Amino acid sequence: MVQILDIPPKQADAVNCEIGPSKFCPGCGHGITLNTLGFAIDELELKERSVFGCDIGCSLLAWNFMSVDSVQTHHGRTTPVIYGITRAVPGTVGIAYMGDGGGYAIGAQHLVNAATRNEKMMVLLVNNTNYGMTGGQMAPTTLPGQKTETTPYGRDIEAHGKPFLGPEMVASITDEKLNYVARGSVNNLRQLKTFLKRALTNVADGRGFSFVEVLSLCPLNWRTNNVDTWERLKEMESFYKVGELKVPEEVKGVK
Amino acid sequence: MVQILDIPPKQADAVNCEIGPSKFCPGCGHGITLNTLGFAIDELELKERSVFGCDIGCSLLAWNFMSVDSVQTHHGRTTPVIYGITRAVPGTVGIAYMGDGGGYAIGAQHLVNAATRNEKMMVLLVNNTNYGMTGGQMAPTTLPGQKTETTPYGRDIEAHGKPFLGPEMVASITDEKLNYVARGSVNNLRQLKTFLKRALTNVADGRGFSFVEVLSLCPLNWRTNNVDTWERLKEMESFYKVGELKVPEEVKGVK
Amino acid sequence: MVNKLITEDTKLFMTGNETVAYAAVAAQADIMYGYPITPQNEVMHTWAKLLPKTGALFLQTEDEISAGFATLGGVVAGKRAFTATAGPGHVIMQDAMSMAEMMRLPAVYVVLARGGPSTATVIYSQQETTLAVFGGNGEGFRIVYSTWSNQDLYDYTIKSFNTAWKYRYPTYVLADGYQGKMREPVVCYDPASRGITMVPTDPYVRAKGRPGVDRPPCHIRNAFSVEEELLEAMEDYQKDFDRIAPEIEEYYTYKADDAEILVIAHGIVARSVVTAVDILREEGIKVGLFRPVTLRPLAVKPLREAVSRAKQVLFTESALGQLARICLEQMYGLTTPYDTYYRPGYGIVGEDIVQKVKQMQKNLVTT
Amino acid sequence: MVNKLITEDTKLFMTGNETVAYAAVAAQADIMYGYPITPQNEVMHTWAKLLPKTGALFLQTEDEISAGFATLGGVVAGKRAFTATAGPGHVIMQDAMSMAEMMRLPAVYVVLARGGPSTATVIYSQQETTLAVFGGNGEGFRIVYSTWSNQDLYDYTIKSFNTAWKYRYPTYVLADGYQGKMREPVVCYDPASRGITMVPTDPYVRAKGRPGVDRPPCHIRNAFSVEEELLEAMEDYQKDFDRIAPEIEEYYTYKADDAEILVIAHGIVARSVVTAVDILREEGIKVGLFRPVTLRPLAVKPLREAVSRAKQVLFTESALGQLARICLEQMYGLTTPYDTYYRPGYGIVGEDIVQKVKQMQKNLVTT
Amino acid sequence: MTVKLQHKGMVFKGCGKNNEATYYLYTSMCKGCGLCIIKCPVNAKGEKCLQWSKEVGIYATPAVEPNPDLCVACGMCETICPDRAIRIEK
Amino acid sequence: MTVKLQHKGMVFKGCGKNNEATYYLYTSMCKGCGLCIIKCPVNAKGEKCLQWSKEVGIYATPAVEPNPDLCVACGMCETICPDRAIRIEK
Amino acid sequence: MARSRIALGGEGGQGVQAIAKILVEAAYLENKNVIYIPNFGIEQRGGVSIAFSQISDDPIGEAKFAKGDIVIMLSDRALERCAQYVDPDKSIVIYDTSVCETKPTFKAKDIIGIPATKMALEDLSPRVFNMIILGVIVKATGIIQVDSCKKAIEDAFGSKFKDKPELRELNFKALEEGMNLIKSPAQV
Amino acid sequence: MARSRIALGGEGGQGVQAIAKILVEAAYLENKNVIYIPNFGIEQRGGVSIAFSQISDDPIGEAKFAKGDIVIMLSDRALERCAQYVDPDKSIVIYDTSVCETKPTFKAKDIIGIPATKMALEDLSPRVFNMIILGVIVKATGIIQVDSCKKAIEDAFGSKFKDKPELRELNFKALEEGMNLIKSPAQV
Ligand SMILES: Cc1ncc(C[n+]2csc(CCOP(=O)(O)OP(=O)(O)O)c2C)c(N)n1
Ligand SMILES: Cc1ncc(C[n+]2csc(CCOP(=O)(O)OP(=O)(O)O)c2C)c(N)n1
Ligand code: SF4
Ligand code: SF4
Ligand code: SF4
Ligand code: SF4
Ligand code: SF4
Ligand code: SF4
Ligand SMILES: [Mg+2]
Ligand SMILES: [Mg+2]
Repeated sequence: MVQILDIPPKQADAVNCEIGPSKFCPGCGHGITLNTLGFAIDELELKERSVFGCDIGCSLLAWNFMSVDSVQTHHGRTTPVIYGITRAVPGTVGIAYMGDGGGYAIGAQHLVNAATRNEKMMVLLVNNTNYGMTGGQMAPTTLPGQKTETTPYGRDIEAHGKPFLGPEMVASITDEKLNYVARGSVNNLRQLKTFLKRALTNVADGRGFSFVEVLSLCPLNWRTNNVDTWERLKEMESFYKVGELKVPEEVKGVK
Repeated sequence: MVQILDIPPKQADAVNCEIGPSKFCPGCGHGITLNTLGFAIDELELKERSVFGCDIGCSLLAWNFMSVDSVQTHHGRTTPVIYGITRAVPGTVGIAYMGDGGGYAIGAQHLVNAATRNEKMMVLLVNNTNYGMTGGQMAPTTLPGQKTETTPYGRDIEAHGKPFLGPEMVASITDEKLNYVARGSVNNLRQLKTFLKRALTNVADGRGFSFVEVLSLCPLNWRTNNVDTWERLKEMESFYKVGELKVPEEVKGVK
Repeated sequence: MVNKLITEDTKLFMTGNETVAYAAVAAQADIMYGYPITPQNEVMHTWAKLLPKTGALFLQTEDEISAGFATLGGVVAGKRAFTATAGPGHVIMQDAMSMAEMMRLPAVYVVLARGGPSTATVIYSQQETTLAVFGGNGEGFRIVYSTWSNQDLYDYTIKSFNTAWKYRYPTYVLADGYQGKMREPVVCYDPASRGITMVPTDPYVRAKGRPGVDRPPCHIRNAFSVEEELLEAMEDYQKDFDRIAPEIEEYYTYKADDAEILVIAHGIVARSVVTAVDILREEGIKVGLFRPVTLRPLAVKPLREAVSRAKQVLFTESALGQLARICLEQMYGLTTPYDTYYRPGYGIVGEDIVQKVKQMQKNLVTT
Repeated sequence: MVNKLITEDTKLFMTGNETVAYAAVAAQADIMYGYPITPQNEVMHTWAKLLPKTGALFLQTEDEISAGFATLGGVVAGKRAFTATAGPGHVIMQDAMSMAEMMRLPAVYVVLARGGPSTATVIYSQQETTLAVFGGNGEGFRIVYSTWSNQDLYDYTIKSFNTAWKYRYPTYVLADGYQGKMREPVVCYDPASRGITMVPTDPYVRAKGRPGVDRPPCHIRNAFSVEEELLEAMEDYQKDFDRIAPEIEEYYTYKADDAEILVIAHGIVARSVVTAVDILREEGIKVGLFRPVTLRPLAVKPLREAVSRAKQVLFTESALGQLARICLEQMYGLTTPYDTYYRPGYGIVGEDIVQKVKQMQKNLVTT
Repeated sequence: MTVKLQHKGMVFKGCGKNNEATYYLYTSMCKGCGLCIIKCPVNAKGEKCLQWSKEVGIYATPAVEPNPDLCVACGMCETICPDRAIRIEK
Repeated sequence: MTVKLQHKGMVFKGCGKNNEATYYLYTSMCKGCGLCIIKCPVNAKGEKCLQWSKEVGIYATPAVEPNPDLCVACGMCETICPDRAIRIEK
Repeated sequence: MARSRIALGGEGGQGVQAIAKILVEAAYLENKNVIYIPNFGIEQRGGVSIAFSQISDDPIGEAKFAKGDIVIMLSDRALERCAQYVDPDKSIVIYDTSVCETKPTFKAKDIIGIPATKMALEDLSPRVFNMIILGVIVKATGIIQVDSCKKAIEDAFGSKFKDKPELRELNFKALEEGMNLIKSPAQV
Repeated sequence: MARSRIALGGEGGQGVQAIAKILVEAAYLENKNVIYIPNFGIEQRGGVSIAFSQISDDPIGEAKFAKGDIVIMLSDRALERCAQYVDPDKSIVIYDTSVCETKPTFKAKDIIGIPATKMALEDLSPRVFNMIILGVIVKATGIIQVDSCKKAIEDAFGSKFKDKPELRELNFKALEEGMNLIKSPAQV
């Protein structure tokens, strides 16, 4: 029944068709997010103007996943590399792609300062409630009670605090007129694509810093099967509110 | 007319009486802030339980200013040193003292993560709208149009973004029930002392992370005389709202 | 006080990373601060898992900069505090390490070298030697142990706390990801059973007594106003370091006494040298190993003597001459010719060294 | 395109920091990224002040980590990008520098060494030599120029951009805070007037053409999956480095040919050696200077020759033997005895060297 | 740029309400995560539309296959698949 | 801990509404910033209460001194002084 | 007995490291000198993962080795990457014919193809694939006793077995089936 | 002419570096070889600040020097810190008697006390204190012309002088008063 297929898989033009299967684990939300990003770039015809930077974290595995110009950086350092580029070549649609560890822990100074300085770039942050690449330790986003390698008895909010509210934080230091801030989920890809398109448009228009967090899946470290993986995502959605926090008037029309 | 005086200057017991004049410039807000902190510690009788950490920035000059146990750290790194201490010896009232550069630029990841993890410590941040120690460069807090060594033609918000809203940011990721967040000013020392006492009490009670930003003076780098120094502070106050952002019920009684 | 888990000698079959955690418990380390990075993660995982039993403390920080500085906080509070890291984490942790160097804070750092530079590879290399020994903007006022087995990791992790607190220089246990991930038997013991007394710690801040009344308040710093102060501090530190070096220096040799070809290697590569020495000796080739155990301070005299006795020297490392540079500085004046076998970021096996030595041997005979 | 400010030779009396900014303009550097730290601040201040005239770009980042990585962003975008830092900033910037090393990105770093370790002092030292040359978790695949005057700062800042873009190794201009803060006359020139063509840059990202249509998309990385890939990269880099080294190596000697006592020093300390040489020569003592200009790669052959000719060698630095270590590694096998005069973090003047040499001279005579 | 990957997989014709759709499952892409199975709206109604296959994907773990009689060719599985292993042509 | 700094300065008696207050100005502490002058509420009313002195502080710049007749001993200057150079005793 | 060197390579998800861990654990239970070292790519899953195990009566020097006495390859990519550990004269190579589409092209002392994946999928359960491989190794090397191996399995999965005793049977069955795939201890 | 080495030390706020800058600028205008290097503490204000200036007809080697031909000390702390730059046989020492409470205890070729601060406060303006010192140096060294010095002052304060021409007079007056404090060029 298995045969050679002449018709290639359907994927965004902005996704590299030459690499075959991604290097992500089975069922990983990174792949879902990036496929969606690819379609968003395609629909806005931004492939040529875009530069994709990936962090160290499982996002590093995306170093050749996109067919847009891509740079792999260091853990937490994708934001400065990208604004280094967009400052040098204004008009570039810079996309800094990172995990919750890279964005909220080791790279948080870059996130908040890029936001306040209104760097004209987009940060796309994958929240999988743990450090995926290093084998599943606590991340700032780990849910209360969640077991990870460094919270083997579950995240105790008394000891480790409450999960990190990234978009809420970015919203508190940005400007409704200039900045786009949202939290999406791989549970709703149509909505996620709209969020991504709005963020990209806001950058492409030269308006300003845009931020999208994506609630994602990490079945490997969650040790979940397909059923439980989706269940876990629902738990995340009940903790982290999906939606838009800042939407400049001009991008409201983008669907 | 000048004579030897037998009566020593009036100062808090928590301030070191052996060093004589501080190492700060004439008219510096650091001295004002620290004297006020000293009285707050005295009034709460927290001298023995306190550890004072000073950043590199003009706050480094305070390494022996207090008569509480003190540690000088690196630029931006006072927060981790202090929570390193308070984690090791719970019950310690850790005070991380830093400038706006140390707190909002190079050390922003520590600030936001200590806040979300609810580290039981206090961050006291002196906002003087520039990098004082290094000779007056732009800080995240520099006001729009303000001339500094790195914005010699004035801070252009299009290029450099808008000033950093620290307490607002910390408030967005902390918990009304556990955390104290405020912005004071050296213009109103009675109020500032109350803010500091509430923050200290909140930490001493073991409730959680507390944050006070102080609008301060830097006549040296502002190149202002005494009149203009106070005028500049008023400008700051019209941009940065002085007041409390998060006040746990339990500390409301502290005056 | 941290609970001991091991009171009687117990042989355990575990990874190097687990070993470090067990050893730190045995040393009654109070608190670990850390940030995840392969290949050291399991030090943290094991430490975290043991907490209910040990009653020790743990904090996962927001990055290695924080882990490094928080560790100094723990030390300043008078606790046996340590952290573990690798690669890019080790690079940025130099910020804190240089503060420890300046303030002579007895922090313990466990480094499991991975490939470099940059992110490179996640497991193995010996490319963090220079960084461990001379990293930061200072003069290498650190003590660095290089281990080669899990037993070593156990022994030297315990020892590092004592060295640090006794001499008040930051102390490293430098291993690599192979050692961290490798599983081999270790005899775990209570240090007391070996006559090892843990050097008592004492707090810099929150010491007994009221500050300013019973004792002066603690006032410690790393910034000086003028050059003269810095010069004085550096000269003091150097004098101290030179004085204590003979007490600290350690090295290991294997059939080095009559070796015509002396192989100099550290860490796990030295194990491959032992394998090679055995093979080569069987073939009648007189080879021996000199393995510096302390990379800083280096056991200079024994090194020079061994080199002088040999006809040829071979440096071999999974790096581009980082160990060699440290040794050559101290070997100046000697004339024994040397050759190198470097495999940056790549494992070296006995067979590699056998081949290399045979080739050297051939040259020796023909010339 | 950045506007030239200097088209005809112009003598200016300014500080080293100002000189660096002017030289970067002359080199048509497109963009500077930076974070304040003494003693390099005025590089940034001057650059910022000149912007309306030059039309160049500038970004003050949130820390040196960002400045380092943003510089790599600028480079990847095909711009002549640079940054300047010192001390603790230099320490944490190694994070980005090691990425540049791995990806061979032609970033230019200007380092004005200050006291170390840690915060130490704000002005001067030569304690960042090891850090500049071998910092990070790598193998020192960098090119490092050490200057000794403001004219040098002008010349080598220009040169560093060409070296970086020609050879694609990150390139350092290593000076110190004395040089940064020191005021002396500099002849500023348009590089073209000296026959210097600026090596053209080209973008890694956003190159001409549609990615995936006219050209492959840019896909550059610093992480490898397996050891073999890393080994291969390192061996390639080493081969390249060895090949180009002879084109890059520079050194300077002063009355070294017949010197019985050869003083080895770099940077501003070498100037004091010149003063001392003049004084000592007047007294009939045959002293000379060997000054490595490139600390990496080192001009090994001339160094060995000069050392061989001398009866004694003196290393002198405002550090504890950081230059000496680099040299001694390459001097192995020679037997000329050496002495040292180290003043970590402290200025060295001609008189100091005169005294030291006289003492050596005395020993030479008596033994 | 003209490197072409060879793809392998299964073809299921007759999917969709009017049997007009063809369903391609690339075994050379499928990692057998099963996310699609949960997302299939027909499955969600309790029917057995998208299920584990006997064929394996690239990791030698079971791939998936639709029941053409039930599949409404809604494209949900195609959209969600992290590895672009499903293609539905109408 | 028993190191005692020697303090120098000026003494102004008869300050305050009932002339009961004594005003100490430590020239060994005053850096002449003049912040206190602006904060003095009496000055603010246009009177000349706290003014530059002919005596200099530690940086050889003018210190300040109150006019005891006008000074209400409100303590504002004492509180604001960054260098603890003012002490008012009632 | 001399040192036995076993290199085992497969895809990230195939359980290569788990197999090796049980193997060395079993040898450790027999009081042998053992050392095991994993080697894996940067991907959490999906790269080639190799386990180097050594079992010996004498102390062991080098942690890794140049050539394996037994080299087991469980995928095409593993076949490619592990070829370097094969000594043309001394190594016994075992590979999974039901997964590998390519065939070994290198020389070896002996090359044995086994249909382990197929066997697991069709006759047992995909979950016990690694037990089959373990059985193959036990039999091929002949250096550890089946009983120690079972003991090690028990130690590793004890709690799971308690919940579902039938799992124990399944695992042991797979182990034995794996052993049956090899005719006699390889001459190593 | 040989090299003149001038060390000038004072408190952070006293304008020590500004004085030295004008001095070397003036020498530079005369086409001399010059090098100036500041040395300051970590405090923005309040530490001791030292300026090392060298003026010479020949190229200058060392950027700093061990002993100054002229060493000027403007505060007690400067007196303490700059003593190291005084050669007992060769250096001329100048210090401000109206600020320094201690007196130099070291040996020097000549020690000259001047009441510069007092003069500034009482006769001129505290703002031109540094011009007095500059005048002192100009006269004491005799290596630069007053005119170049005035030109350098003009270059430095040109715009201020434009706004307030009386400032120019005040500054030049201070310069001259400073010169008058020294009887004749020191023998250096
Ligand atoms: C400076 C530094 N510290 C630590 C690491 C190790 N490291 C690699 S990825 C990672 C965490 C990844 O977590 P996250 O950013 O959430 O991404 P994910 O893998 O979960 O997508 C860490 C800590 C590193 N590469 N560099
Ligand atoms: C890692 C590092 N980068 C830079 C510096 C230099 N530096 C010292 S203080 C300072 C800024 C101080 O500004 P701020 O934190 O606002 O404190 P302030 O002096 O204004 O009170 C800087 C950049 C340093 N010491 N360490
Ligand atoms: S570890 Fe988690 S985040 Fe990383 S690739 Fe695997 S599933 Fe995705
Ligand atoms: S520079 Fe500014 S902040 Fe620093 S001590 Fe002086 S006045 Fe205070
Ligand atoms: S088709 Fe895609 S979503 Fe479905 S199991 Fe395969 S990889 Fe997972
Ligand atoms: S196309 Fe829709 S109905 Fe058909 S298998 Fe996929 S999800 Fe189910
Ligand atoms: S008394 Fe205090 S506030 Fe007033 S001028 Fe002196 S130092 Fe400044
Ligand atoms: S006490 Fe009050 S009235 Fe008197 S000088 Fe001070 S501020 Fe003015
Ligand atoms: Mg994550
Ligand atoms: Mg500030």
